[in-house]
Amino acid sequence: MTHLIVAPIVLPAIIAALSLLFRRRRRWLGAAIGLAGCGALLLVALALFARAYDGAISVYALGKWPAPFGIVLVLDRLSALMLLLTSVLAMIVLCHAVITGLDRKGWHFHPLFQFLLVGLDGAFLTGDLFNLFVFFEVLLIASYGLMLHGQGASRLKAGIQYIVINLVGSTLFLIGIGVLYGVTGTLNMADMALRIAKLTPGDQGLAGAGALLLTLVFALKAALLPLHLWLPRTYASTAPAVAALFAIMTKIGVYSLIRVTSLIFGAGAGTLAWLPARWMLPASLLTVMVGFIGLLPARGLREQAAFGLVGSTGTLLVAVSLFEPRAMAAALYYLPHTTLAGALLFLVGDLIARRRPDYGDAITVGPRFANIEVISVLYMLAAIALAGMPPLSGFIGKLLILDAVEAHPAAGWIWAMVLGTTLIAIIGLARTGSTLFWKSSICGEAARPAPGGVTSKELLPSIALIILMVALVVGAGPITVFCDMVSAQLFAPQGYVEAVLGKGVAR
Amino acid sequence: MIGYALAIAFACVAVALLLALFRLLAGPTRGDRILALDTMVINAIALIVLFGIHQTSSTYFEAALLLAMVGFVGTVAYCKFLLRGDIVE
Amino acid sequence: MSLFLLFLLPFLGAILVGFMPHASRTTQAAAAGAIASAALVLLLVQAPAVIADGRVSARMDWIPILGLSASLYLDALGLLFAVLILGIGLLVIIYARFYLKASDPMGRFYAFLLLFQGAMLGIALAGNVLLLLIFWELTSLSSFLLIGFWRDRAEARQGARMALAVTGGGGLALIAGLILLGRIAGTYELDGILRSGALIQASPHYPLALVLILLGSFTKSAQFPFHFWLPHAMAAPTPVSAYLHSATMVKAGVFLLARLWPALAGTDLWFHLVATTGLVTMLLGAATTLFKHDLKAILAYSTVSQLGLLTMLFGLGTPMAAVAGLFHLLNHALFKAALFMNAGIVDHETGTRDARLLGGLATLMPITATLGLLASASMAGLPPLGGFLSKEMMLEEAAHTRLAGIDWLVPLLATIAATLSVAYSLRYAVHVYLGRRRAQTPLAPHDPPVGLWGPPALLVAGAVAIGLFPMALAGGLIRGAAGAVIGAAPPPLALKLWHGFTPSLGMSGIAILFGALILAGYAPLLRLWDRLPLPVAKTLFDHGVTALVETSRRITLAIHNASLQRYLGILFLSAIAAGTAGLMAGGYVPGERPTLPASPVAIVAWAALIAATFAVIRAQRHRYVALIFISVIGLVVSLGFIYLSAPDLALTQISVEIVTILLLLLALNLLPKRPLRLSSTPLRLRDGALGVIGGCGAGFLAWAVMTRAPNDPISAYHWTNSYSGGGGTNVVNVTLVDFRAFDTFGEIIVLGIAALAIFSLLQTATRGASGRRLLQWIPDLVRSPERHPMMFVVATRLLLPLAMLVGVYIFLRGHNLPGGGFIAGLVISIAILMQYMASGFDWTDQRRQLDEHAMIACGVLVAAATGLGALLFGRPLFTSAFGHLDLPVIGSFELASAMAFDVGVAVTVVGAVMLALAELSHIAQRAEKDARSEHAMDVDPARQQETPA
Amino acid sequence: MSLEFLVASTIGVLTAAGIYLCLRGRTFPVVLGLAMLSYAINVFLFAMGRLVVDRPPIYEKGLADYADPLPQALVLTAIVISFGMTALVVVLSLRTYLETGTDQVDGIADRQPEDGGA
Amino acid sequence: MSSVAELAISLLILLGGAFALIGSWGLVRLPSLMTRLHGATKATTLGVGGCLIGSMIYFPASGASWTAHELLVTLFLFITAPVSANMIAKAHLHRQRCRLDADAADGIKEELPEPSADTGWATFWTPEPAEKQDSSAIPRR
Amino acid sequence: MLRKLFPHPGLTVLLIAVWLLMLNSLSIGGLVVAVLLGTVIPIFSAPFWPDRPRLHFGWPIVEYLLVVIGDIVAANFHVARIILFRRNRDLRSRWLVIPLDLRSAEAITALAGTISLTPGTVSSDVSADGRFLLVHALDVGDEAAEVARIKERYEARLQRIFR
Repeated sequence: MTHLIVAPIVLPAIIAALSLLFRRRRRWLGAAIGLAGCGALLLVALALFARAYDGAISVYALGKWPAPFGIVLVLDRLSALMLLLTSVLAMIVLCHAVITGLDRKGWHFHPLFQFLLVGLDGAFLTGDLFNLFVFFEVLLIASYGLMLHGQGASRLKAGIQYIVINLVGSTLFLIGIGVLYGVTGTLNMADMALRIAKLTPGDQGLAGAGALLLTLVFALKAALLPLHLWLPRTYASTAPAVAALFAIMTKIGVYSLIRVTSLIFGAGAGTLAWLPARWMLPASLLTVMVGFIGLLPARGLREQAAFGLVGSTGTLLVAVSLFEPRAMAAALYYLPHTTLAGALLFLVGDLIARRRPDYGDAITVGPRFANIEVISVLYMLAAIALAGMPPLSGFIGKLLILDAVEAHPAAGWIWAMVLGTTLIAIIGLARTGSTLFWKSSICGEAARPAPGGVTSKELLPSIALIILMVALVVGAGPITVFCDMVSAQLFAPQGYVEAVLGKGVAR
Repeated sequence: MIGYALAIAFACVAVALLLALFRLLAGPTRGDRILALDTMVINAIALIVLFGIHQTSSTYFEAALLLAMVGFVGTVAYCKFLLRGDIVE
Repeated sequence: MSLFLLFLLPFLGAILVGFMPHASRTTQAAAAGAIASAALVLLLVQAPAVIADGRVSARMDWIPILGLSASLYLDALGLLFAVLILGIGLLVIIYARFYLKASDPMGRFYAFLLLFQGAMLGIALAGNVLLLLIFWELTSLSSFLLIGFWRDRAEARQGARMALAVTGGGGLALIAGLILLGRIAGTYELDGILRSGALIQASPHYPLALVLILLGSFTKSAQFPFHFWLPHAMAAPTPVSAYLHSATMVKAGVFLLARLWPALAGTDLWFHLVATTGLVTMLLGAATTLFKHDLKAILAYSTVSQLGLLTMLFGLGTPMAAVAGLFHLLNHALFKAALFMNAGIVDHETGTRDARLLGGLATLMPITATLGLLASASMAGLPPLGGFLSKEMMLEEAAHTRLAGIDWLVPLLATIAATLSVAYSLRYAVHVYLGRRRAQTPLAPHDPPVGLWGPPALLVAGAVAIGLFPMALAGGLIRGAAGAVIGAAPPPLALKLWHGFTPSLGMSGIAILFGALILAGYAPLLRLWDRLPLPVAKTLFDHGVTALVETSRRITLAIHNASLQRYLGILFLSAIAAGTAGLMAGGYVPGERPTLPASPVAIVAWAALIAATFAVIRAQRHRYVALIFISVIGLVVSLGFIYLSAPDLALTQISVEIVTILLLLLALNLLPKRPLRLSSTPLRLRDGALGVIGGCGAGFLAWAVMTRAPNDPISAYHWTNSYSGGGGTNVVNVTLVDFRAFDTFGEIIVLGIAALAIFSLLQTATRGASGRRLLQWIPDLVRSPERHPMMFVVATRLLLPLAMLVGVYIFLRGHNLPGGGFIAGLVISIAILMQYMASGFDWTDQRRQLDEHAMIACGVLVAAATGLGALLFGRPLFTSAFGHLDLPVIGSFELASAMAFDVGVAVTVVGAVMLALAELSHIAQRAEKDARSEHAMDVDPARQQETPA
Repeated sequence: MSLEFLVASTIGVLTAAGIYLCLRGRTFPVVLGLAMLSYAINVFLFAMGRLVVDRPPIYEKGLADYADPLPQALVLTAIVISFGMTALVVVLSLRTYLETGTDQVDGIADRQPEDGGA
Repeated sequence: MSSVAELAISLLILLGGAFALIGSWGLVRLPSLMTRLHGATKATTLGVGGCLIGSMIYFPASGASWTAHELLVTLFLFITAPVSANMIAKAHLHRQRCRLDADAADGIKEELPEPSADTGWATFWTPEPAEKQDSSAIPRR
Repeated sequence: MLRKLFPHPGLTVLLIAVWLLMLNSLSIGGLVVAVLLGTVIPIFSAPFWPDRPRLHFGWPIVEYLLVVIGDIVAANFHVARIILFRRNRDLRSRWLVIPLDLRSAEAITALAGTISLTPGTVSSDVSADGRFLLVHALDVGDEAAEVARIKERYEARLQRIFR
């Protein structure tokens, strides 16, 4: 089944169109179509993961046009990993949205959701720079739609910022692509990697400018300081289930940074080698700090989760920015963790907010609410995960990162920042938990339940996330081995290039 | 001969474009600006036609055709806005 | 394997107990107790092997890449510690059953307790320092839950958070320290690290690693200046205090010192850091203890002091001191746990813990008093109890230790500390149990049931027994443990009451004497103490946290000021910086491609564009006028595309332009048309400067690329294969629908999503605040009464079919000549939009036979199906096929699958554009105050005839 | 003056105007600024195929001189995408104005109520 | 190409260019919007018309295939241009009547003739005065 | 049935003609497509054009077109002279009110269009009852004569076409 590679893109697109067509039918039909689509996508992602696992790089030339001329989809370990992560998260978040009835709060939740998956999967799979742009736009505009889902004044105001900033980002993306095409004459990333290496000195500066502009755009998506400014407010105003899905959105920036830097501007790029990496380390260290510092005074759970997401993505970027195999492997282990942890915090925040409609997700003392015991456990686990404490996978991830950067000249800074911010996160999250669960338990009266009513079924998606994180811990051995293999594949881009362009072209 | 004629015609249309630009910027009324824009569109159509002759190529006529249609819609929309505020009601 | 079982048992128990919230209290206690006993039995089963072989270990790979393995390592030190953890844990479980009130959720308590027990056991058993870290932090987390167990008490919540912050924070330092240590040693396995002490101490990273590890250890063991969390953790239920602060959590730091002793101890740095800290803590804790009145506070500060003692002993670095430390660790666990339980009984039965209110309880609670007196005697170091033995050893070690070049300093300070400890121990005994009753206690005191006094009685019995038969009871264990700590054969060990007349005996005597004297003169001393301006650690800590939060808030608000302008400004600045940095990194050489001459017409058009751009900026507050200028820019850009050989682009630009203008006009109707000026002149200058720099950058990049020769672009392939491979001569279109059809697929999805998002945005616009605002909306223009001018309506009626024809034509020729699905879709949309504009929304809407949602869906489906069609033939997605079809009579047709794809594009475009614009104009209707018109034309002569005015 | 200079300066001026307008404090100029930026970027991307006069990329056998079709295709995609985005921003800014009664995006309008709640 | 055809083409082109120029010149120098409208109409009709006819002759004359697209452009322009002019005039009438533009001209306020006693111009006057209606009752589509 | 299939026969003919003009060639295939489009498009657009005008095809239309084209050319030169050589203050621009005999919107639009296409006159508005046309003239000496000329030259002919 060579054609399976296109399934993660085409399948959600068809599902989206179908749920659009059947929008007037019964309510459950839309949800059923969406869930079935997600389930199928999960299976596809698993199959692709299995295929990529042994290191083979599958290349799919769309339209049968040979590699640098047409668009190719490339499935390597990294993309398979990201696909799997996306599908899993999408499945869980969609379940949460359906159970809590979020999909009925506005129009077109299911088509937008599926279209977002189209964009995400496309971005992870494509081997063409401009195609990457297109899928970025698909996922962005779908995210705009989802972000505004349900609406409300603050969401609208934050939406304007989010959209305008990302639009400018897209503009910069195009400038970067344009310059790179103008200089190298190609759009295929593998081909570009070859051509960058052979550029004349006069062209290198331009290619460098293009490279850094691309980096900037990816950094914007990954919320790297100082380009993270849009994220807290956006995520804090988004419906929590949507924000949970958005946890993967920062990762798409990270993915692109990894992909483009390691493939195109990697060791083979002559004077431009690792150019994007040079600025990333200080920026990501600051991101970690600003993210976790912002978590401390946050007024709402979503705001706190958003800042936490910035911080933990920063931690991830710290490891990525070294562009060193061991650190990259550590980052790749941490990546699914931070995605799941961020999503979990948003979902738990939603559970809390739904149970005390008069207080919402504000971090204030409120009355007791239904399932407070279980939710407090969930919150504690989410907090532990986000802060990177044992026994959940964040701790292992942090250990891996700390261990991997030990030899780096900036190790001291990294350690100080990563560990120091962990403390801040612990303090901040403990304050929140104490306010929400301990103080609140004093209040005599029980909370007025949410208008739609709440069920304990709602807890299942969050529990699923926790189980996944536990699985990350228990299976850490094989998973880290796999991450190491992913990292090895990334740092040997010849394999990628040869898979795309044929044997013998690379060096 | 045609070459000279074309050159002169190009110059004429170009100057016409500039004159319309003047009216566009100077106004004074909004109607004037709309009129100037409309005239510029017409001049642009003329330019396209002349360019087509110049290059002996009929590739560009659709652009003229489209411009004729679209320029009209634009002008009307601007006027409708002045008249009613709402261009679709 | 049984080691793993042992280590997992408490966790399993925690889960078990956690899942039986509805069971009776006794059942829950029994379950917890059974778990703890089972673990204890499992542990003791291992004991002979440990004593015999020195260790028992088990190992399972976990994360080989990291060097983190699930390796368990039970030696005598671990055994000693584990016995304390499990043994005292069992007693605490029993005690708690009787101590906790019926309203306290017992199941939760036991779950937390077992969780904590598991974590502690993990520390004791961990054979890999990374594994140890995991349990280390777990103890912080589970103790957080235990301390905050009475969640409705503010001091419990604060105490829990403080403990978590301090111990968890120290744990973070420990992470760094242990990783460093492991990297120096080359392994994270404990035995590997312990074997490479010389290597470690020679490493340049040793001091840093040591400091970090000590930070972890000191915070956990409440050493000065991190000691303050411990007294506040007393807000926990007393069983918790008995467990956490006698045997377990606080001992973890000391345990770590002992555990890493072979690797770290013995250097000057170690000595100075550890011994000094221990000494200071011992003194300070003891002094503070003396003047506390809350029984639990007395015990807490005494714990601090005793921990200082332990720390100092391990800091001395001599094997004998280590032995003394281990012995005292055992003794302290016994008497301190007993004392906590004892204090709990007093609290439970009298209702108060204030030493100033109590007194003379000996007669009322004889059993409790006996236990309390014996345990405090052990704490005071009175013979013949265990405490005496270990204190003797401590004084002996102190007696020959030099600090800062002064021989008498350590002995003196140690004696003072011992004196103070005698004093506070006696105070506890005397002021509570002896003398006369000082006040009426809330409850009438009497001895508790056996469930409460049984556990401390066992502990006290242990303390007495060890004092009497030290070698028999503890000798083997201590010797084994000492061997494990030192990593070599321990010094000959003689635990006995009578050593002869040694300096330590003298010091001990002095301590007892002066201790009694201090107690006698307690009242004046207390007054003196109260007058000392001592900093209160809690206030400092609270101030610190408040300041941290406040600073964070300031920083966060200062950075995230919700101003789009700032966010964008930073983005633009970063982009400029990135571009510049990239250029600098690679260097720039001017290109040599010959430039094209600019014709006068081009210059005129250019001038028009520039003028219009400036006009837009000038007119930005006159929004309507600015729109007209924007149109000029669009016009010139389209002309430029035509001139520069891009007819497809020109067509697209022209048609997109008009739709955008319509959209903006529709929106502008409801937006303020002439807003106030917001930004000041300096701001505008700044933004202008940013704009100019950015513009120069973009212009320069464009110039630089345009003036250099293309680098063998891949489009040459597209050119040569367009007709032969793609079946069309318009290479741009073939690229769009064939070479890069996938891009186009994404592009129509973008358009479709945009329309859907717009639709769902506007669907709710008529509700809520927005709906009210629409209802109150007053047009800010004076409006003409005529809505549908006759000439316009008639013209559009004729234009609609014509424009649609043009649309079809542009669509069909797209493959070979400029045109294509997108432009066709736009043209058709414009044609229909013209109807909307001319004849009004309602009139047109009734006659329109489109379902835009379905169109978008179908468009995407058609495009996808075209792509998938190729799969049926075993070709990759979006592989196109084309052929010439000869039909009789009609002639030859070219059919390409790409055209079907283009149909999908066109359908989506029409659907998306119509959905967005129709919905937007529908919103404006809400604001309309006039009656809606059913007629297509306001002036219709035909109508006038029928109904003469 | 060369054609390249005209195009480059056009890009520069449009970009500058776009940046300036984007930095205004209300939604409408921001939308205009985005429109300007998208003009600039379209021309920019197009210019990356170098400038060629009157050689539209319509295939004729043997013709070796043609405008690079690929950037044109890219620009087409970019135009469509930026159209969709612009439409969304326009509607969103209108919708926000209707909901909140202000079209300011400088953050001043939202800061006041939040300070009290802190 | 025959010289006659060449001459005709050149003349037509020149004519077109000249009229486009004259129209725009009128746009600049005529005193008021209504008079300027006349100038603009000229550019439409004969300016573009001349070029189009020139082009229509040129292509067959120069050996290229005959195209009729010029005719279509003309058709479109002839349909649309009067409507554009009409709408501009209406907008102008409206704004002048309501004194919305700064410098009033064309005597629209004072000198505009009225059609008859029982009716007015559509831009200002409507036969059925629109009564207020509860606009919240808009039916959904 | 036939009415449903060809709601606007005139339109169908026009579309077929336009299609063939666009194709630039006369082939059977093209003709088939033209007829197809000429049928389908009016069916779609028919709802938007409810009352179709009854037109008389034949000589009157041709004659009308010729007259108009002639007038356009002549008027162009006339107006060009005014623009180039007449001083602004000598302009005799004024408003004309043309009472209408035509009674269909399409016919009035055609008349108004013709008036606008011939330079020198711009039809600006109709009266609310559709019986008068407001025309602005650039340079007219005698209002009544001009009105009469328009009525006679254009309106009369149009009345013959739209019956």
